[in-house]
Amino acid sequence: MSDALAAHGAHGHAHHPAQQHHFDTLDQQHEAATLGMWLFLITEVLFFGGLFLAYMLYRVWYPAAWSEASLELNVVLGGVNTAVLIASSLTMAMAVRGAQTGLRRATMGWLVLTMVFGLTFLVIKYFEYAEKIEHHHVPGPTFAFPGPNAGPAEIYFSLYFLMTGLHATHMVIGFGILSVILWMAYKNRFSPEWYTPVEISGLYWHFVDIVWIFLFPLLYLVDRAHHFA
Amino acid sequence: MFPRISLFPAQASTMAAQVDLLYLFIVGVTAFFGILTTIVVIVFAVKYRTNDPLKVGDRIHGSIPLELAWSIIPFIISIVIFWWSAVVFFDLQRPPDQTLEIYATGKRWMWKFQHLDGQNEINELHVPMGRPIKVTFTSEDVLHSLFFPAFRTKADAIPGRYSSVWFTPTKLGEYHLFCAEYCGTKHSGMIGRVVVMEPAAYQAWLSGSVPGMSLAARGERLFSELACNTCHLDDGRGRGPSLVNKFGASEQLASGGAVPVDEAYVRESILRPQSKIVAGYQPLMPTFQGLVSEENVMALVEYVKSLRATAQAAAPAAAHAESTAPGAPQESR
Amino acid sequence: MAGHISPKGTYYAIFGILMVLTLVTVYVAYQPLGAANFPVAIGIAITKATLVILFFMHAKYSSRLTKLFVGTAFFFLAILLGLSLTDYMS
Amino acid sequence: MDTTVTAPRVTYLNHEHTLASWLLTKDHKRIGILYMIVVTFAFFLGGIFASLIRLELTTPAGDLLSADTYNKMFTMHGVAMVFFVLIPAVPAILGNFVLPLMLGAKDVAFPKLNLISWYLFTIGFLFTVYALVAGGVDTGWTFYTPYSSRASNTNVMATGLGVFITGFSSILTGLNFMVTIHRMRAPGLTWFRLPLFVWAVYSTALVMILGTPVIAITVLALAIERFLHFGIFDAALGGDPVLFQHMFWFYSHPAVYIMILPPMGAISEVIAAFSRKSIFGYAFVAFSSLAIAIFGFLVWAHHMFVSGISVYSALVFSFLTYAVAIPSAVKTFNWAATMYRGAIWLKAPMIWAIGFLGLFLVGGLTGLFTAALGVDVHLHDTYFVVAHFHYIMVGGAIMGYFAGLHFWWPKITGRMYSDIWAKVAAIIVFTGFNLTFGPQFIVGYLGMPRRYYAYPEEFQVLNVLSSAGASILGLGYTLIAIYLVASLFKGERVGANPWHATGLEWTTQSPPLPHNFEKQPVVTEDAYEYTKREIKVV
Ligand code: HEA
Ligand code: HEA
Ligand code: HEC
Ligand code: CUA
Ligand SMILES: [Cu+2]
Repeated sequence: MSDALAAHGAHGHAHHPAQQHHFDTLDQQHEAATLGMWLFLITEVLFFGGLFLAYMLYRVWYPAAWSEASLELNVVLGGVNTAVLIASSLTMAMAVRGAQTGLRRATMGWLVLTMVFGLTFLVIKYFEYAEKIEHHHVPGPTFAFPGPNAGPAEIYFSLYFLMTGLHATHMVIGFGILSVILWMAYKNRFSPEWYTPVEISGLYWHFVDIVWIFLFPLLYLVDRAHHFA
Repeated sequence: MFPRISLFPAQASTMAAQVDLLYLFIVGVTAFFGILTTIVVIVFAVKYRTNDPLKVGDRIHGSIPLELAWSIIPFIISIVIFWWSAVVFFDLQRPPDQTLEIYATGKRWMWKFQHLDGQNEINELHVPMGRPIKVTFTSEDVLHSLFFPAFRTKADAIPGRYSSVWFTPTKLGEYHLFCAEYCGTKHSGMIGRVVVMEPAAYQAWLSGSVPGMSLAARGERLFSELACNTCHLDDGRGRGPSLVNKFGASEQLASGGAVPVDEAYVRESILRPQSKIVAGYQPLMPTFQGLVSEENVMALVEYVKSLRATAQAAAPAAAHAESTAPGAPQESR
Repeated sequence: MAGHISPKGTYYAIFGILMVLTLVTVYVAYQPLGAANFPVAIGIAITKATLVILFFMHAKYSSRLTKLFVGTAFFFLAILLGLSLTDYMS
Repeated sequence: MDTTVTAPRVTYLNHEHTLASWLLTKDHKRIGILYMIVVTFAFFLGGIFASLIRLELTTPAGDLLSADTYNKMFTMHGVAMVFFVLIPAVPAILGNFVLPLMLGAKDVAFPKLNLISWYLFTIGFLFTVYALVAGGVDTGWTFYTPYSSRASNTNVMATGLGVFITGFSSILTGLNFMVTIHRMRAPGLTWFRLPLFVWAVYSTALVMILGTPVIAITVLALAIERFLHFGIFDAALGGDPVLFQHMFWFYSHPAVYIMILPPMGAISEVIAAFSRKSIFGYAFVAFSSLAIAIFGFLVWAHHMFVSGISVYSALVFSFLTYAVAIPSAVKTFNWAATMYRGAIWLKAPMIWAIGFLGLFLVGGLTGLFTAALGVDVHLHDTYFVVAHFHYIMVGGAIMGYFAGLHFWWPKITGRMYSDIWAKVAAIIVFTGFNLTFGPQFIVGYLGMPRRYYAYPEEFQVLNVLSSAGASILGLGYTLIAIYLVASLFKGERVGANPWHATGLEWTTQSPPLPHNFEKQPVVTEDAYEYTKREIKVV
């Protein structure tokens, strides 16, 4: 850990405006911030992990209900949304790259694109939810599901709404974060010496993408073959 | 002046002595380590004490052999405790063959026991001495736990599942029966007593108490009241499979695979018939969820059990065969 | 600041692979592979996630510590799922 | 402390005075004190609940409180003590205060986040207090479903929300500390020169980051189940109520190590400082903290041996439970060995530390009983378990907290409390404690279930003893409050290093400067090098 050693250089020289007083160098600050974000993402993994546990248990217990309930989901919308999110991850990566290389306009452009994709995702999700509400697939007193597997199917939809709802909440928060980053980019706060906020927002955004990468096959693609082969 | 305080609850079952012995063994081991460490600390604190704030201790940094010794020795001792307690645990979990079956349901805030001959009791349980007894139970609302301190056994009552405890009473008398899992306002009132009687007295009690219909007979009546018998014909020619000789066997499922036909499976077949479909049959059976109480489900289960025309012990014995050998984890729930 | 700057090409390539994998996972889901459907779907998802972590999130170019943390997250997730299954699978 | 010490001119306490300068502070030392205020309040609240519990239990009949009130009492007692006292006590109070000092840093890595954590904590606490004022909550601190999701008609939502929010405070604190330890160490302060308290806090932070999110999602799922009638744990739909227990204990068992690891760290500091010796087996003590943190995640279902888990699973978890006891054993023996041939200065913190050793031993060793499958079937949900965890949490962790608090009090306030009174309090607490919880082992083995507000008469004698002990205990805690507060006004002023201890925190003035050190400290030697150098007397 020689970085900590090296980090404490001589004082007194002019600091970068973004540097906070309790750090010795901008590098130290950058490393602390990225490390902090990674740690936060560990937390997020286990946050969703609890739901994955419930998902796994009931999928094993009720394969039939799982497969029937999953058929109620719209693979086309889900698939398109997957593509949209992956695209937004690309644009986010490009935005970070823009910041790294000091291209302010490019950074802003890619950020805007990312946010547009994010919004698209949420809009599509909105239509999916509306459809579920219409079909009485929201768990609770109004829940209706034909056939004998109504009980476990209700568990499935409970998990569906919890997982995708939590994911969508993360998207909304991510949208808010990116708005701030966009504003900061507009104010020309970033440079090849200092782009940490863009980078750690990117980490967050990619994480949200990864969650969806798992949710899509787990929720939408349960046992489709059985019904269409 | 001083009332006598006993250190152990009554030892009233075959398992109680085993559990107490293990307990005493752990008391011995832990007392040894506890007292040893305490003495060492006190001796050092007294022997090396000083009031001179500038004095320093000797330069000692550690010792690998010591570290290894005090990691490995406690570990070995732990393994001994673990092994012994696992053996006792297996005994506690695996009822012997030929148990006397009793059904129970917990609901806020009482325990209801159903004897095979049809007697019902609330918060009281009469059992004969010397016979292994197995209580199978579930809960109608929240979690409860059926706890017999004198028999050193307990298990949680879980809605949607069957649990069981078993014991062989060895001492006449009345003992506590507690609800050990928190269940709301009168959790501490969900208590009762278990009365261990001479077998003869037990028989007398059975016949003396309200002569009801036997549990299986009640099940049989429900079987026709609920029109189960319209589908489940004994000759197997109905829309549903024949249930004769089903209990204890293993059932082939339409989804592939097999399940043992035990209490939990029969219960599930009644309340969630579609979750497991018997091979060769259509998923026609309607659910009886909400139509039969847990107590009546138990009567139906007992009826299905009673349909075993032949050898009573054949199948369940297989499940309990090596009951004391640890490492045989095929407990079915 | 000494961050790794990936060439644009890398990003586009990863994007392409991710899209292809998405199509593959949908395609495979409709193939009757029986018990293999689930592991294949999860396998593809893990591959995709790994690509995102390594390239988009720059884990490939990050310190050993960062890699360790990523591993930690999934290790403990595996404990949560795996040890719970000792109850449910037996 | 023969010479009169003059107070330093500028300290973190006096450089700003306004209320806003406290409520908006980003100084880790002030934040530590903010935590101390809320936690102390929560402790007295929890203590009042405990007093009512013990008062009710002096007679077998339920006469003082109603059954529902009693149920609310132990629930609120457990929630307050676990989530608002013990989890934050050592890491958030002492950790916040001394961690950056020990590292030679100006602050934690994210000072703003640190303040936000305190606000989240306080808001979570206020939600819980609201739940209390609005009628209480009665699920037990374990919130088991389906009671919590379906049956209870008390303020489960508000309490759950309180726990959820506080959880985030815990996560962010853990994250902050971990980054701080990785990135903010002074030049020369390599990993193996770190004080053991830092290792303990690091391990704790790991548990906070990995475990807390699972309780958060569990409580969230519970709230949604209760409020929106979703059905993840609902047996009526085919759900599994026991799943909740798996998810709850996946956090709550590791959480017990959140509670004990930092006090263990403080004990390492105190024992080394008052034996004037380096810790015996430094590396073993350091790594046993990490081992406890990691293995602590492998044992959660030992709370569920009779909850209907499979026999096979029970075996695995029992075995792993024994495995995780070993690092604790290693620590205990190393502490004892550290005292060997030391120069033991029996000041108040050391007395508290020795008390910790004794009570932690009993608590830990009785964990071996409950971990033993065959015995736990009988012991589960009896007072034996209650006694086990009070020995370890009150006798161990709270004692450890007081050891640490007495150790660093002069650093925090610049003043010394009365050594005599502190020793008297330690002895009162030790005695009262054993009287309170010792009899509970017996009454537990006799079969008295926990969470009972009325009980069979034969248990009365032991319960009366226990209640008597609790009043002595309460007296002891009250005494601490009195002499510590008194020391703020009358206590002798102390210099930088009243204990002649090693460690960077003792090289700066007491109370420290707003930014901790006059100039960046540089470390050139291992921790606890008492024997190698002249100890500077200030
Ligand atoms: C700070 C909190 C804390 C800590 C550190 C511990 C530590 C341990 N706990 Fe405890 N526990 C609780 C808090 C804690 N516990 C709480 C709150 C509950 C109840 C929750 C509820 O239901 O409300 C509980 C319940 C509980 C149970 C469930 C009981 C039941 O409900 O049926 C079990 C079962 O295994 C258990 C075991 C252990 C063990 C083995 C340790 C070990 O880590 C202890 C290790 C320490 C030692 C072993 C002592 C030192 C060692 C030696 C001197 C050497 C000799 C050692 C050997 C021979 C091995 N605990
Ligand atoms: C850190 C954790 C912590 C701490 C410090 C304590 C402290 C105490 N606890 Fe408890 N306790 C728990 C954690 C803790 N507890 C938990 C998790 C449960 C389980 C809850 C559940 O089942 O859901 C529990 C449950 C519990 C029970 C079981 C209730 C039941 O199952 O029915 C009992 C019974 O004796 C008890 C007693 C006490 C006592 C006497 C103290 C004493 O140490 C408290 C002493 C403190 C004071 C008394 C306050 C300070 C002094 C004053 C305010 C002055 C005035 C008072 C007097 C002079 C008396 N606690
Ligand atoms: C409408 C017809 C119908 C009625 C009424 C009916 N069942 Fe069934 N039952 C079936 C069919 C068909 C099956 C086999 C398919 C399946 O497993 O669901 C079955 C299976 C079962 C099984 C599992 C048997 C095995 O071989 O594994 C049990 C036990 C059972 N039923 C009990 C009952 C009881 C008790 C009732 C009345 C309370 C009842 N059934 C009423 C049609 C019926
Ligand atoms: Cu029923 Cu407690
Ligand atoms: Cu535990």
